[in-house]
Amino acid sequence: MDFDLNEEQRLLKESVDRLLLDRYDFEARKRHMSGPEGWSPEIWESFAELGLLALPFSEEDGGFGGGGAEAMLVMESFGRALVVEPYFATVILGGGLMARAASAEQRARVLPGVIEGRTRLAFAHSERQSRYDLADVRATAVRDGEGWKLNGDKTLVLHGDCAQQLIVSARVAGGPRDEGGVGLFLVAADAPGLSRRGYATQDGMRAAEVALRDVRAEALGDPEGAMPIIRQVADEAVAALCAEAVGAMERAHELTIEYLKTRQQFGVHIGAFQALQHRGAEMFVALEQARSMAMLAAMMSRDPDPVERSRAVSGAKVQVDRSGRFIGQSAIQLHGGVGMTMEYAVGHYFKRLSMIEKTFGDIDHHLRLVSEAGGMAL
Amino acid sequence: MDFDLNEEQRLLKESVDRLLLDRYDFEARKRHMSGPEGWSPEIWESFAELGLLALPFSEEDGGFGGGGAEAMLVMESFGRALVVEPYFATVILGGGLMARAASAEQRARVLPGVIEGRTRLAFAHSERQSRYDLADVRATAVRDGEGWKLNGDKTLVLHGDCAQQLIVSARVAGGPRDEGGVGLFLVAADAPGLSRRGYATQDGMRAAEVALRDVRAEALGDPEGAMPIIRQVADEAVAALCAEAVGAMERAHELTIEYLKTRQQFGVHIGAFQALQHRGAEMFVALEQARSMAMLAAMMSRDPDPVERSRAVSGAKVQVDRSGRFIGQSAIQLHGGVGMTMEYAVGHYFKRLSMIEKTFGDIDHHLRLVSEAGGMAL
Amino acid sequence: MELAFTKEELAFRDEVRAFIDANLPARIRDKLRDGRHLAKEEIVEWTRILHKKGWSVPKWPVEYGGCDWTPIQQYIFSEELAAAPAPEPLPFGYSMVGPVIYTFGNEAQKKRFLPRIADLSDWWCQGFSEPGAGSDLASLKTRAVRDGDHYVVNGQKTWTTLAQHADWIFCLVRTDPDAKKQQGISFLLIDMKTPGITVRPIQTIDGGHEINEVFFDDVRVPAENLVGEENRGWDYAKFLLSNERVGIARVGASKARIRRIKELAALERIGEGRVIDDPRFRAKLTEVEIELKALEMTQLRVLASEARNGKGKPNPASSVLKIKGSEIQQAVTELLMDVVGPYALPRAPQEDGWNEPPVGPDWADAVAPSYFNTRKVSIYGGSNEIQKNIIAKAILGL
Amino acid sequence: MELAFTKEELAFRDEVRAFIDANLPARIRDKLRDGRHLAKEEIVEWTRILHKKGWSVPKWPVEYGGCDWTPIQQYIFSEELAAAPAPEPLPFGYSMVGPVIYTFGNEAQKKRFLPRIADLSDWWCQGFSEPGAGSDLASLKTRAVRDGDHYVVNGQKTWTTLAQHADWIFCLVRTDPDAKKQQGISFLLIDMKTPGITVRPIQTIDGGHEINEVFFDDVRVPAENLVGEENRGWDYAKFLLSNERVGIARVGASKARIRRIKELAALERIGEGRVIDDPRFRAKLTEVEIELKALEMTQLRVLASEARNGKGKPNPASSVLKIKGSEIQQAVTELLMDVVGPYALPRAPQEDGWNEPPVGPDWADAVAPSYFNTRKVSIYGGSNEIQKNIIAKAILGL
Repeated sequence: MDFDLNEEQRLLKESVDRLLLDRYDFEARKRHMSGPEGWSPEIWESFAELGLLALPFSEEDGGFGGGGAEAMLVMESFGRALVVEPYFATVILGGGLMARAASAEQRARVLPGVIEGRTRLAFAHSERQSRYDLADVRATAVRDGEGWKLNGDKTLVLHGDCAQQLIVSARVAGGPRDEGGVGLFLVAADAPGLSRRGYATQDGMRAAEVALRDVRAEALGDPEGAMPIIRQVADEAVAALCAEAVGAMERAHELTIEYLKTRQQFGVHIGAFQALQHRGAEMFVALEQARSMAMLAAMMSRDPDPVERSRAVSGAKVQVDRSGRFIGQSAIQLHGGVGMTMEYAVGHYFKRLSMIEKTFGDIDHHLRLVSEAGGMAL
Repeated sequence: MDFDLNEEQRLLKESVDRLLLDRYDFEARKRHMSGPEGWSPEIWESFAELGLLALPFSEEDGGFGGGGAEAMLVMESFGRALVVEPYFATVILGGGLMARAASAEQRARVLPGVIEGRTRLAFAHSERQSRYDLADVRATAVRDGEGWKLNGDKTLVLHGDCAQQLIVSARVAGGPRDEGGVGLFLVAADAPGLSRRGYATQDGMRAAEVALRDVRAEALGDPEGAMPIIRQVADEAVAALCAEAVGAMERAHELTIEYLKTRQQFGVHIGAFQALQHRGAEMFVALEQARSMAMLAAMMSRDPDPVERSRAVSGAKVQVDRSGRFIGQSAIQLHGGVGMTMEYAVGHYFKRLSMIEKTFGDIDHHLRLVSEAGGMAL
Repeated sequence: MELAFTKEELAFRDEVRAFIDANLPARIRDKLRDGRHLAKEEIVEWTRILHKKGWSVPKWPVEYGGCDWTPIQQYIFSEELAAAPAPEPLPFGYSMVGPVIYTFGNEAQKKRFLPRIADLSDWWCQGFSEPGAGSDLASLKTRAVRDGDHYVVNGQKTWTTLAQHADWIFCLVRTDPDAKKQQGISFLLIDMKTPGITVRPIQTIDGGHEINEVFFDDVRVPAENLVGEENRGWDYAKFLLSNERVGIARVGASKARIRRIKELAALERIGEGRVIDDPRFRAKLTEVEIELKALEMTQLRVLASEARNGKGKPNPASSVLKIKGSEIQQAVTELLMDVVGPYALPRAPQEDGWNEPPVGPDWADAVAPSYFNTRKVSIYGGSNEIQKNIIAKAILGL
Repeated sequence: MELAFTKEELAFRDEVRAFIDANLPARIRDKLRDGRHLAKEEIVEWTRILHKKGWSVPKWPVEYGGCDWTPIQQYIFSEELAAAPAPEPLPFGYSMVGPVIYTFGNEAQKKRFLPRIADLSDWWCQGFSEPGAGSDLASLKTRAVRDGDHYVVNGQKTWTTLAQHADWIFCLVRTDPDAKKQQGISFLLIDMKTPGITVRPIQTIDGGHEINEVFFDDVRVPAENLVGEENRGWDYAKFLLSNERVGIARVGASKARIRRIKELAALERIGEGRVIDDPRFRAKLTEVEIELKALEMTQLRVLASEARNGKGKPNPASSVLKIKGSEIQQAVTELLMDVVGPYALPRAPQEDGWNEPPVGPDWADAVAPSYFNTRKVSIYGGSNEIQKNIIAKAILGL
C-alpha cells in the first residue's frame, strides 16, 4: 500500500502545475475563454508539448502509457485552475475509447494527430431519453457496404463543437436498453449528413447537439460488443471528474480560508468568528474524504474486475459530489455577496463543481448503482 | 385563523402546569418511578381530581368533550415534565377507542371507573410481524355464544401491565393485512387464558407482552369494521405524541441554554462560543418548526376527511421526530459528559424523544405515508 | 385555536384569485413559473394593472392608496400572487422607502413621492450597502456635506438591486463623521439623473444582471430631500429593515416552485419510470414539502401574534422565517437540479428574443441559473449566520 | 501509488484471522456483535489468550513484549480484531500509561509495571478529567503535596472509565499551585487500594456503568510513583494524548456493525418486504458505507504519511479521523434504530445471567442502549467542537 508518487509522476505533476501557474491564473483564463473556440489553442499546444495529450496511449501508439494515477494528477491540477480546454473530451473520453476499441490501423491513423494537438475527439453518446443510463442507445447503425450508416440524435456531446473526429455509439441490434448490440463508430465531423449545434455550458465549457442522417462511418472494434468498453471508459471518465472536482474544491477551500483571513467586519477578521472557523473545518473534512475517494477511484478505475471497479468509482462519485456540493455552497456562503459575482473566482469553482455533479451520473444515480451492487463491500 | 387558547383551555393548561410544577420536578419524578408500578398512584389520583382523565369523553359520558387542542395542551405539559403515568395508554388510546367504538351501555359500565381513576385501559394491538402497519392484525376472534373468543399474541402494549381492561384488536375475517375484518374487543386483564409479562421501556415507562388463549371477550362496535376507528385513534395518538415531544424538546432546549449560560470553560461561559450559540439557535428553529406541525396535527386530528387528517398527522410526525432527534442529540452534545449521565435530566428527555420516534410509526414510515398520499398538498 | 379561514377571508381569497387569473399576462406567469427574470416593462405592466384595481400598495395607509386589509388579508393577497405565480410588488418603493416617507417624511415629500411609487412612475433602489461593509452595515463611509441648501455626496454603494432601472435611490449617508458609528448617519433621497452618479453593473454567477455598484462623485442633492432629521437616519433604516417580515419566508413562492417540480418530475423519465417515482427523489421532495408546511404554520403563528400584539417592534421570530425560508428556497432549487439531471449543463443566453430551439426540455435552461442565483438568499438581508446570532442574543439571551 | 497489500501483508492478515477464529470465545464475539458490554473477566480472558500468543501489546518495543510490526501490520491486526469482532486491547495500560512508562519512566517502574500490563495482571484507569474542567483539561485542581517520601493527594477525578475494575490509576495532579496552568502538573501512578480512595459509579443514560468519579482524601502515594520529573506531567500527558491516532476512527468496528446491520435488515420485515429492500433505508445505509470507505482511505493515508514522516508529532489530520469516525459510529447506531423499529422500546436488564425470553428479536434490547451510549464518542477525547477548533487553528491557520 502506497500513496506516494513515483519520480515520473512527480515530474508530470510539477510540469503541469508550472504551466498553469505561469499561464492559467483567473485573468488568463478569462482571456483563454474569450476566443472564438471558447478556449485557447495556444494552451492546447502547450499540452501537446508537455506530452499531456499522449498520456493514456501505449508506447507503441506513441504515448506514455499513463494510468489512473497519471490521469488523476493532471485532472486535479486542471480542476485547481478550472481549465476549459477539451482535454476531458479528447484525451480521457476519446483517447480512452480509441486506445481500447480501435484497431492498430485506426490508431495509427488517428492518434498521431491527437498526440500532436491537431486532432480533437469527442464522444457522441448521450441521447435525449438516456439520462445517465449508459446502455440506453437508440441511434442506429446499419451495414453499408464496407462501412456503416448512422442515424440518430446525440446530445450533450462535450466539446463536440470543436472536435474533428466524433466517436459515436449506435445500436446495431437489441432493444433500447440492451447491454448487447451497441457499437462505436468513428465519424469525421464534416461527414455529409452530420450536423452540429455548439453551445456554451454553465461552467464556461462547450458542448454540442449532433444530428446524424445517413452518415457513413467506420466501426471501432466489435460493432455489437462495445458496452464493456464504454463502461470501462465511463468509469475512467468518472474517476477523472472526481480528481478534477477535488482540485476545484481544494482551490475553492483555499480561496475561502484566504478570504476569512483578510476580510474585515465588525473590526476583526471574519476568520476570528468561531462559526466560520468551524465551517472552514467542516469543508476541510469534506475535502479530505473526497480526496480519499478520488484516489480510490483512480487506483481502481483500471481494475480487471468490472464489478469492483464500478463499485469503487460510483462510490467515489457520490462522495465527491456530496463534498463538492457542500464545499461549493459553503465557499459562496462564507464569501458573502462577493462570492455571487462573476468577477470573483470562487463562484466559478462552485459552478464547475455543480456541473461535474450532473456529468456521467449524479449522486442519486451512483448511489443507486452502489446500492444495487450490494453496498461498498466492507 | 386563530392560535390563541380560549379561557377554558388557558385554565386547563394552568392547572396542569401548576400540578407538575409542585409535584413533578426531576427528583419527584424519580420517586414516582421508584414505586412498584413504576409510576405514582397519587399523581394519577390528582389527574382524576383535575378532570384530566375525563378529557376526551362527551358530557353525556361524564366527560369534558375536549378535542385535539386540549389533548395537545396536556401532553405538551406532560412532555416538559416527562410524566410516566399511563395517561397516553388509558386516556388517549383507551379513552379514544372507548369513546368511538363502545356502545352506550359499555361506556356507562367502563368510563366512570376511568374518569375516577380506578380503571386503567390499554390498547393491545401490535404484533410481532406488524411493525407500524396498523392493518396487520393476525390475532383472531371467533364467535362464542353471545361473546367472542380471542387467540393470538400482542406485543409492546403500552402500560399493558397495569391496565384492568384491555382493548384488543383481532381479525374476524379477511387476509393478514386487509383493511376489513378487524374488530375491537374488551377484555378484563384477569380473564382466564390471558397472560401478561410487564417490563420497563428505555424511557422509564412500562409495557407488556400479552398472550391470548381462548380468552372470552365482548366486541366494541362492529366486529369487522374497526379499522377506521383504529386509524382515527392512531392519528389522535400520533398528534398527542407530537405534542408531548414538543414539550420534551422545549425543556431539553431550555436546560441546554441554561447550561450554556452557567457552565464555565477556558475562563468564560461556554455560551460565549459562537459555534455553541449557533447550535442553540438551530435547535430553536427546529423546535419552532416542530411546534407548528404539532399544532397542525392537533387541529387536524379530528378532521372529518381521513386523507387530509392522516396527511397532516403523518407530516407532523416526520417533522417532530426529525426536530426531536436533532434537539435531543444536540442537547447531549452541548452538555458534554454530564449529559450522558442518569443523574442529570437532559439525557432522559433525549431518551423519551428517541422512543417517541419509534412509537406509532417512525420517520421513514410516515414519510412513506405522506409520499404515497401525494405529498403535503401544498 | 382554529386553522380555517373565515368565510369572509375565503371570499376575499377567491376575489384575489379570480382577479389574478383574469388579468395576469400569460407571458409573465410562464417566465416566473420557470424561474426566469422579468423585464422592467413587465413589472411596470403588472403594477399598473394592480394600481388600476387599487391593489398596488395594499399595506399602506388608505390615505396614500392602501387597502385597509387585515394582516390575514395581506397574507392571502401575497400568497395568491406567489401561487399564480405573479410578480409581488417591487419592494424598494412599496415596502422600503414608502413606509419611511409616510412615517418620517414631511407633507411635501409624501405628496411628491408616494403617488409615483404606487403606480411605479418612479422606480426606486436601495443605497445602503457599501464595499467592505457587508453585514456590518453601520460602518458605511459615503459622505454628505452640507453646502448651502444642498448636500454634496461622495462615496460608493454596492449590491444595489435593479439600480439600472431606477429613477431614484434612497441612501444612508454619513453627515457627522465624528459621531459614533450608528450616529451621524442621515437618510437621503437622490434623483438618479443627478450629475455625478455612475451605475456599474455587477454580473452574478448565474449570468444575470440584478445588482450594481453606484458611484457618487460630488453629487448635489437638494436639502429638501433629507428624510426626517439629520443624523437620525439609522433609526429610519432600522424601521425599514424590521418592516418586512411576513414575506421573508417566501412560502408562497416555494409552494409554487414545488408544484412545478412535481409537474416536471412527472415528465422526465429515468429508464422505465419517471423521476417522480424514484423513491429517493420522492423522499427528499416530501421532506422539503413537510418543512415548508411547517414553515407556513410558523409564519401564520408569527402573523397571528403580530396581529394580536401590534406590529412595529422587530420580532426575532422573523429570523426563524429567514433561516428556514432561505434553506427551503435553496433545497427547492436542488430538487429541480435533480429533476433536470444532465440538462443542467447547457447555458442559453438570458436575453429576451433568443429564438434558437432549446437543448433538452424547454424549461431546462433556467434551472442551473436559478440554483446559482438562489445561493444569495442565505446571504442578503442579514446572512443566516447573522440571523443565528440574533436568535442566540435576542431570544436565547446568550 | 498502489492500494493492494503486499503478499507478506496478506499472509500476516490470514495468520491473524485464523488465530482469532480459532481462539476467540463465541460468547465474547456474540456480545460484541450485538453491541453489548463485556464483563471484566471476559476482557482478561481474551487478553491472556493474546498474551500467550505474544500479541497483547504489539506496538510496544520488543524488549517490553511488543511485536516489531510495521504500522501496516498493526493496522491489519487491529482491523481483524474489529472485524471478528474481538475485544481490542484495553487502552488504559496498553496505549496510555504503558508508552508513558517506557518512554519517561525509570527502570524500576518499567520492570514493575510493564509486564503486569501486558498480561492484564494490573487493570489501569485514567485520572485526567475533573468536574468542571471538561475540554479545558489543564484547569485541573487535584493537589499533591510532598510530605517526606510521599505525596499526599486530595481532590477528585471524574469520567474515569472502568475504574470499578482498576488496580491502578495514572493521575495528573497539581504539584505547584503557583505555576501557570499547564506548568506545575505532575504525573503520578496510584494504587487503587491505597486508603482514602473512593470510587463512586456514574450511571450513564444507556443504563450502563462504564464511568466513575474517583475521590482522593489524603491519599499517600510513594514518591517513587512519580513518572519523570515533577511539574513536567503536562508534557507526558500531551505525549499520551497524541499517541493514539490510527485507532481513533474506529473504522473496523463500524465495518463490523454495518455487516451486522445488513444481516439484521434482511431478517426484519416491513409488510411484504424486508427492511433492507426499503429504498430510503437502503440509500441511507449506502451513504454511510461510502463515507466509511472514504474514512478508511483517509485513515490509510494518515497511516502512510506517518510511516513515511515518523510518528510522535501530533498530526492534526487525526482530528479529521475523530470527527468523521464519531459521526459514522453515531450514524450506524441510528441505522440500527431504523432496523429495530418499535422493538427499540423494551429495556432488558443489562446484567449477565438474565434469562427471561427477549421481547421481539433477541438482538433488539442492545440497540437503543448502544444508540444512547454512542452519543459519547463525539464528546470524549476532545469533543468534535474542539476537533474543529484544532483543524481551524493547526491546519487552516485561522
